[in-house]
Parts: sequence; C-alpha cells; structure tokens
Amino acid sequence: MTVALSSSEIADRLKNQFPEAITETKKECLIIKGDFLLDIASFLKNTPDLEFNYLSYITCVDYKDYFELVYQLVSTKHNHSLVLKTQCRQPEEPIVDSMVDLWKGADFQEREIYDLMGITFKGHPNLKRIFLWDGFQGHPLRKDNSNDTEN
Amino acid sequence: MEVESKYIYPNLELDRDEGEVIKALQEKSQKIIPDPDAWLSEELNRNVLLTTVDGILNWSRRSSLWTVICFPACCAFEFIGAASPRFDIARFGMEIIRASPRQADLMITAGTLTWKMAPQVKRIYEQMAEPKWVIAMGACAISGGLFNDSYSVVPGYNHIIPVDVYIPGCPPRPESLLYGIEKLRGKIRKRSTIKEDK
Amino acid sequence: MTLKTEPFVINLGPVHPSTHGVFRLRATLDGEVVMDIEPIIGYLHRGIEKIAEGRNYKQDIPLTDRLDYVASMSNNLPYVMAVEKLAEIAVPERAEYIRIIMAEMQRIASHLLAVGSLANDLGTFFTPFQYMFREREKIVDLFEMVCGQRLLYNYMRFGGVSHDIPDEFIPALCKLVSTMPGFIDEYDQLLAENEILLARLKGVGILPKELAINSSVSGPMLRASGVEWDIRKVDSYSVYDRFNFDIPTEVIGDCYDRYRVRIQEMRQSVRILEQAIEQLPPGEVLAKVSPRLKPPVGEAYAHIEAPKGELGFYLVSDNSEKPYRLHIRAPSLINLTALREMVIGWKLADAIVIFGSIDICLGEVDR
Amino acid sequence: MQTSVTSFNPTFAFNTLPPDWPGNFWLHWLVFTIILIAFIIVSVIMFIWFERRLIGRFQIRLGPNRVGPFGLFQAIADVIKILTKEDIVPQKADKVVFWLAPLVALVPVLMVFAVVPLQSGAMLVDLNIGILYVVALSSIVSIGIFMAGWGSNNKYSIIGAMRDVAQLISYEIPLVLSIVGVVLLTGSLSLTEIVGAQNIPFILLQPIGFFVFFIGSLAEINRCPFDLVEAESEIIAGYNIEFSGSKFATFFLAEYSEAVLLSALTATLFLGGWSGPLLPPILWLLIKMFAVFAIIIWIRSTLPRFRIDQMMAFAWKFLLPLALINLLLTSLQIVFWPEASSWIIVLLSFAILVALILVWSKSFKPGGNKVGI
Repeated sequence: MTVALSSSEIADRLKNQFPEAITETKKECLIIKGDFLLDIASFLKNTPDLEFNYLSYITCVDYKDYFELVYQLVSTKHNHSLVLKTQCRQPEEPIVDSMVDLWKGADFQEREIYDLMGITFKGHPNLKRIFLWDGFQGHPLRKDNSNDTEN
Repeated sequence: MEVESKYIYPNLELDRDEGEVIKALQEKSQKIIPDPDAWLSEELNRNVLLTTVDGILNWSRRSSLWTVICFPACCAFEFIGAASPRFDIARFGMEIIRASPRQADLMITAGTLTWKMAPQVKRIYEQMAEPKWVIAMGACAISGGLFNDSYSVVPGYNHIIPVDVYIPGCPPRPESLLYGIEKLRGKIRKRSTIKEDK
Repeated sequence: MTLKTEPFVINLGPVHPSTHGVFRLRATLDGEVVMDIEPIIGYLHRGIEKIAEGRNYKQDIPLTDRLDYVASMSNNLPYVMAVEKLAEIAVPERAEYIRIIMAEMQRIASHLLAVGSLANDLGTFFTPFQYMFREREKIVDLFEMVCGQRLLYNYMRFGGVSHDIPDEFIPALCKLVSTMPGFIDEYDQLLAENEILLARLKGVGILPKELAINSSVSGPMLRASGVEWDIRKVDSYSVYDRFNFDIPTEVIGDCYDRYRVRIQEMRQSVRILEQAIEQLPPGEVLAKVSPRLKPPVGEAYAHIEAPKGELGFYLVSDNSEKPYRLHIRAPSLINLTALREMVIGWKLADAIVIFGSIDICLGEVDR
Repeated sequence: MQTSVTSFNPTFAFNTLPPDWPGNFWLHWLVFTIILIAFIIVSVIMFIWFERRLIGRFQIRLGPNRVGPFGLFQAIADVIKILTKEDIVPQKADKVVFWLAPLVALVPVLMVFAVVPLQSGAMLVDLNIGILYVVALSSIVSIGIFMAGWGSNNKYSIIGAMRDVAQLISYEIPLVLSIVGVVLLTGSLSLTEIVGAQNIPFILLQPIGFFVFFIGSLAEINRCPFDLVEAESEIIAGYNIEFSGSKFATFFLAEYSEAVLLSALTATLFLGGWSGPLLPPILWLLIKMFAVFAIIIWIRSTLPRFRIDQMMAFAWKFLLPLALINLLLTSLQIVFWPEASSWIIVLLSFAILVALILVWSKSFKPGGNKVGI
C-alpha cells in the first residue's frame, strides 16, 4: 500500500528550512504559499528519505475567490505519497511557478491547466493552449464560465 | 544527446492561423446543411427514369464503396468491428479503407466532432472526388449526443458537411452500420448521373 | 559543392491511418530522420470535466465510459471508487469480485488491441489486427451478456454494479479463460519470432528508467522501463490483495519491451480471472445508495491500474447533487510527455511505431 | 553469347514469326498487341479478385463475395467506379508532370510484355536480348512514380517517391546479377530459349538465384515487405496520394500489371514457363503465375514492413553478396564441371543455399540506430 505521509510530520521538517511557507496542515494535505512552491518541491524531491520522484498528477480547483492547485507526489522508492496544495489568490492574473524543471510529467498537465483554468505557469518552456484552439475566448473550467457561453 | 531549445519550431503563427480558421468556420456553420439528395424521397413527383448507363454506373458505385479514414472517437471501434472477421464488411467490397480522400467514395463519420477538428473534416470532405457520400454514425455525429451542451463540440456533422444517412446509437452496433450502408446503397440506386446537370 | 538542404515540417494527422484517432504530430524531418516533433492534441476535447460539473453523480458514469473507449469498464471503476470514498459507501464482496473480473477482462481486450494496432503500425496489413479482434469479440460478447452494450458499458454503480451477472456468464468466462492462454502464446509466437518485427522493435524508442519516472509515465510503459510499479500491488484497491499474480517488468524500455510487457500482462490477467472465478462469493451486488446522492463536503482521489496506466479521478464535493470539480488523471495524456524524447533522432517509420507502442486512446488524452 | 550479340539486328527479331502464323508482321503485331493488352487487363482483374479473396482467407474472413458469383465482378465494379470518378488535379501541382506520370508508369510495363512468351512462339517479338529489354524497361516505371511524387506537390508523395528511387537503385543490382546466373546456364538472353533450356526448372538448379530474384522483384514492384513507397501507416498512400479518377486507375493498373509481369517472369525464368505435361501451355503459365502471386499475397498478409535503412542494408549487405556468390558458383560449374549430372547440382545448390542463408542471417544485422541531431 502506498503510505500517505502525515502532512504534519512533513510540515515539521519543512519548518526548519522554510519557516514562513506553510499556510495550513490538514489531515490529508499540506497547503503552502505559492512563493515557496518550487523550493519546497525540490526539497521534497531531493531529500534522501522523502524522494518524491514521481509527480502523479496536478490539478486545479476554482473556489471562486481563489484557485487551489493540487499536486500529488509519490515516491516509487519508498512507496509513500503526499498531497501538496497551494492557493493562488490573484483572481485577475493567477501565476504559479512551473514544475517542469523538476518533473517533466508536469509539462502537458500544466498546459492543460493553463488552457482550461487560465493559470499562468512561470518558467514553462512551451506554455500555450493544448486542448482548445488559439483564439478561444475564456477558460471553460472556471466557475464563472457557464456551460453554454459558446453556442 | 541534448536538444538545444525545447522546440525547434514553436510554430506559434501556424497555431494562430489555425485558430482563425476554426473561428471563421464556427461562425459560418451555425445552420444545418440540408441533405442534397432530399428529393429522392419524393421520387414519384420527379418521375425519375434511369437509363442503362445509369444502372451500370450506380451498380458499380454501390458495389465498391471505399471508405475514407475519418474516425475521431468511440464509434470507430464499431466500424473496425464491422470490418473485423465477425461482421466482415469486406463481403460488400468495402474493406479497402483509403487513407487518401482523393480515392474514397464514402465518409463514415464515426465519432464526436469538435470545433478544432471541424476544418479538417470539411477539408477531407472537399478533397474527396465526386460522387461522394457521408454516413453520420452515432449520436455524436448526428447531434452531438451526450456532449451536445459542451463548449467545444459541433452539434452534428450536418453543420459542416451534408450528410446522406444517419445511423443512431451510441455507438451503433455493426449490424446497424451495415443496415445504414444498405440504406445508402438504396439511395445510390436511385441516382441519375446522366440527367443530373448542375 | 554542397547541396542546400533544409528540414521540412510535415503534419502526421489528425486524420492519419496510424494515429489511433485524431492525434496530430507536427514533425520536422531531415530527409527521413525526425529532428523534432510537437504533439498537437485536443481534436477530441469534449469538455467532459466541465459537463460532469453540470450533471449529478450518477449521470456522470456514462461520461467516464467515453474517456478510454476501448476500456470502458476500467474507466467506470475509479470513478465509482472515488464517489464511494467520498460518500463512504461499502461495496458488497460479490460486487468487488465482479468488478475485478470485468476490469481484468477489459485489460486483456485493451492489450489485444494495443498489440494488434502496434503490428498494424509496423505495416502488417491488418492480419494480426484481425486476429486480435477475433479474440476481442469473444470478450465483448461476455460484456454484452452482462450489460447489453458492446463498447460503452455503463455497468458499475456506487456501491456495486448495476445488476448481477447472468447464470451463463461464468461457464462462458471459464471457457474463455481456458482457451485464452493458448491464443496468447500463439500470437506471441507468430509476432515475436518474426525477424523483421524484431528488427523494427528492438532497441527502438528507448525510454530510460529515470526519464520514465520523471515524466510521470505509468502503466506498461513504466514497467517496460524497469520500474516495478503497479497500482494493483503498490496501492492495492478492491480485493486485489487476495489474488496471486506477478508484475511483469522488462529492462531496457524499448518498443519490444513494451510489447512484451503487454503480452505478459494478459497472461497475468488470465491468472487473476481464474482465481476470481474460484473465489466468487454469492450475495448482493448493489448496496443501497440514494439515487440523489449528496456526498459530504470534501475531496477524494481514487486510482486504479487501467490498461493504459494509472487512471485516477480527483473529486471535490460541496454537498450538492453535482460534483463541484472532477479531474481525471488520464494516463494516455501523461504518457505522451515522454514521446518527444523517445522519437527524436529516429526515422519517420520509427516515430509511428514508437507512438503506437505507447498505446494511447484519444478519448482519454483529450477528454 | 558472342553470336547473339553480334547477330542482333531488328530484322532478325522480326523474322522470328513462326511459319504457321498467318499474315505479315504488322497484322501479327496488331492482333497480338490487342490480345496481349486484353490478357493483361483480364489477368489484372483476376489478380485483384484473387488477392482480395486470398487476403480475406488469411485474415479469417471471407473477402468480397456479394458482387457477382464469388465476388468475381468486384474488381470490374471497382474499375468502372474509379474511371467515372471526378478527376482532380491539385491547384499547385505540376500539371504536365502530373498528367504524364501515370502513363510513364504504365506504358513500360505493357511494353515489357512484348517479349514474355505466353507459349511456344506466342509472343509479340522474340528478341534475342529479351532479358536485357525486360530489365531496362521495367526500371522506367520508377521514373513515372517519381514524376507522380514530384508533380503532386505533396510532402507525403515526395517522401514516397524518394524512397522508390532509393529502393530501385539498390535492388536492381542483385536482381540483374541473379538473372545472369540463368543466362549463363542457358547461354542466351532470349526468353524463349530460356524456357526451352529448362529440362528441369531453374529454381532447382539456381535456388540462390531464385531467392535473390524473387526478393529483388518484390522490392521492384513495391510489394510487402518493401512497400515503403506507399506505406499506408507512415506516408498514407505515398506517391499516388493526390491521384483520383482515371489517373489513379492507371496507377492501379500499372501496379498490378507489374505484379502480373513479375509473376510471369518468375514463372518463365525459374519455373519452366509454359512448359508442362497434359494441360495446354498457356494454362500452365497461368497456374504458375497464380502460384507465384499467391506467395506474394502470403508475404503481404504476414510480414511487417522494413524501415528504409534496413531495406537498403538488406539489399547491399545481404542480397548482393548472395547474388555474387551465386554468379561465381554458376560460372565455376559451367567452366570446370559442365558435364555434371543435374541432380548432383540440385543437391549441391540447395545445400549451399541453406548454408549461406544460415551464415548470413546470423552475421547480418539490419541495424540502423538513432541519429544524433
């Protein structure tokens, strides 16, 4: 069984290095500030006994007043997992750091989120629409985008 | 081996052009294109006389319907199922699936059509040489089906190209595909090539 | 004197005989050698995630069928698992077994198709494909017996499956299970002892282990690269822990290894099926669940080992009848990430084969 | 050899009309050309039907059987349909080349049939350099294919056309060298004499030659596993991608006429041509042609396709040495051991063929690795 690591334990370890990074620790997830995302991710990836070398998925949820990005990290060596979340509270121009340098698997998923949710990923090498065509108005998965705006 | 840039050809301009084509097509195709062969149902009024030449031409056309590849989604597997040993569409001489639209007669539109795909389908249809027919296979091809209310789905192929035969089902079974093809043959049988002056 | 040469861009797809749907590959070629590719997808983007938000939980089950339309049963499973996790619904034991029987049959069907179309990409003029389809039809018959559909089954429900299997199902399945290993061996022999096939597959499109993990590749592709990672074992769900089976892995991670992993996985699936038939308990198949299900506020992620890789559903509920957010972790899409690294430097013909060996389904890539 | 070269002149060829044929040369020419073209077209239609039915059987299905008895009229329906379809010329195509290409591909094939003996003396002209004529003309088809690829102004078709030229250049050499073995045994370039010389079919005396010739000619007519020219899974339809209507029909005809030609040539060179007991000679030839074509279909429905570099490697590293060794062995036998009993030769040649193929297949690596960019 993949062990879901307790987020408070991880939070304790992170506190030494990134004292201001952690917003909240829930039972199943760890919510961090967007500014520290890349640093914490690379810490989680490179620390020997954590070694989250596999990024299972990235997704984004629109909570109307903020966007929440969800990263599920897995270690294929130690067989444990962690859900990392970050909240993006700039509804006009949401920007988050890109994870492509750490995990290549983030490439298409970030493009997908950019396409459907309209979140810009800083440092992504090829950030453009992936599913919809160039010139499509709006981002369909946002809650303010009702289902039948387009025809 | 290290590739220098992420993508040698980012092709941003190409993307933009394609986006414009899609947009133009979307605006243009809000109405359903009527079936050009609708007059066939009122056959008696027109009093069609078929000549022997017509008979031979129609025989040859309905006996060798070559399909073009246009299989976007789920229904494709029921088409392949129809071509597989069990249903064996080859009995009717239809196992030749031409990948090049120039040499094909029949387009079986098996699957959901999105606006991004629409210009390609239209182009394939236009590349096909006359005479050509279209079968809309499955609910998505007829009306958008389950995805009718989506932001990216074309509600039916008949917004883009004229359709001759509709086969309902999600997906239609191979038997119903064969029945639909049989209907199309009936339609071809009534066609008059000689009289049709356009 | 040197001739002036320049690379040229060629579009493979979206309508192409061997792109398995409407995938498009914008390839830059230097003669026959692929210098660069850019996968362009979205030609089948139907917005399933958005549509799902507008329908209630039960109405979303048919939508999941249409993701990976060659493996519909496997798509139902993680969705109902996610909802069950969210609403804390217990599943009767018999239903769990039936689900596993369906998922494993679906795995065989999907891998048959993957191997067949890989051979097709190699240019065998449909013959292996037709043989694989013959076997697939047998499995499809069984599915039809259970739920009346040939392709998109819509069989699983929250708390079980929609109805019990008919009486004649188990004997038919036993017959399938007893004959299938022979067919698999036969096909394996016919394909893998062909010199041209070996020359075309061996050493082509190598995906190194590190890159495979880093690119979040999953399923047979990951295992072909030498990572023993199968959700059925490492994060066992349903009642998989009661079965005895191996995870086939290979070492190099070339196209041939991916082919081998699929062939061996079919054998393992047959093994699981044999055990599941033996252990199948009597009893109910559907727990009592309100048709207007309102799960409590929260989120859940359930994943399974689908034929193509790790298929997961991330579900957010706001205690209404409709899901607040449904995200699908589509293995086909993420497996494509590594395509570019694998293809560059190979010939055009190899690019097609490498792409075929990934075995994607466009319904799942684009959603 | 020397006599046939020095005595070559057209009148010699024209004078080879059998004495019992009526009329003068030109009447013979006219009648026979019509018969020959009819023969080609009928056999092409039969070949198409045969191929589709047989492939159906290989793929555990029935194949066309609804149009006419046993689906016999299927190919006829196809032909009428293709001929009456719209003929599209792409706007940016090179019009002249596009128009000429199908003809350039078809005419040489038809011309080659002039020297193929359908039975004793039943041929348009009995050229004493028949083999040379066949080899020379059959290569011209590639020019037609290249013209089609270039004239279409399509990227897929130009890739297909390039592949065809590369393929032709590589496979022509082993092909010709394998024919030389037959010519050495016969001592003549005339196809009639080659048939006449086969007391036992040359496939027994020249197994290596047959092997190389058969594979080489598969490549020459772009049949599987060398169908890279129209590789459907890679370049869609290759050179004929933009052709429709009657032009496509012409290409189709050219392609299958080549197949008929190859079957006829293989039958003539290695299987004893029209000679055989009991049945009439033309029937023997047809039986042999269909047998050869059945093997081609079998290969087509079974084998995957080569990659371009593997295909070239196969020609230069595998077939060419085999052809050279065959040539050497045949010459040695003719020079030093002309009185040898043919059955000993048969046994020896087969032993050598098996040994060579074993050795070669172990050492030959089709190779072709990733290219650094």
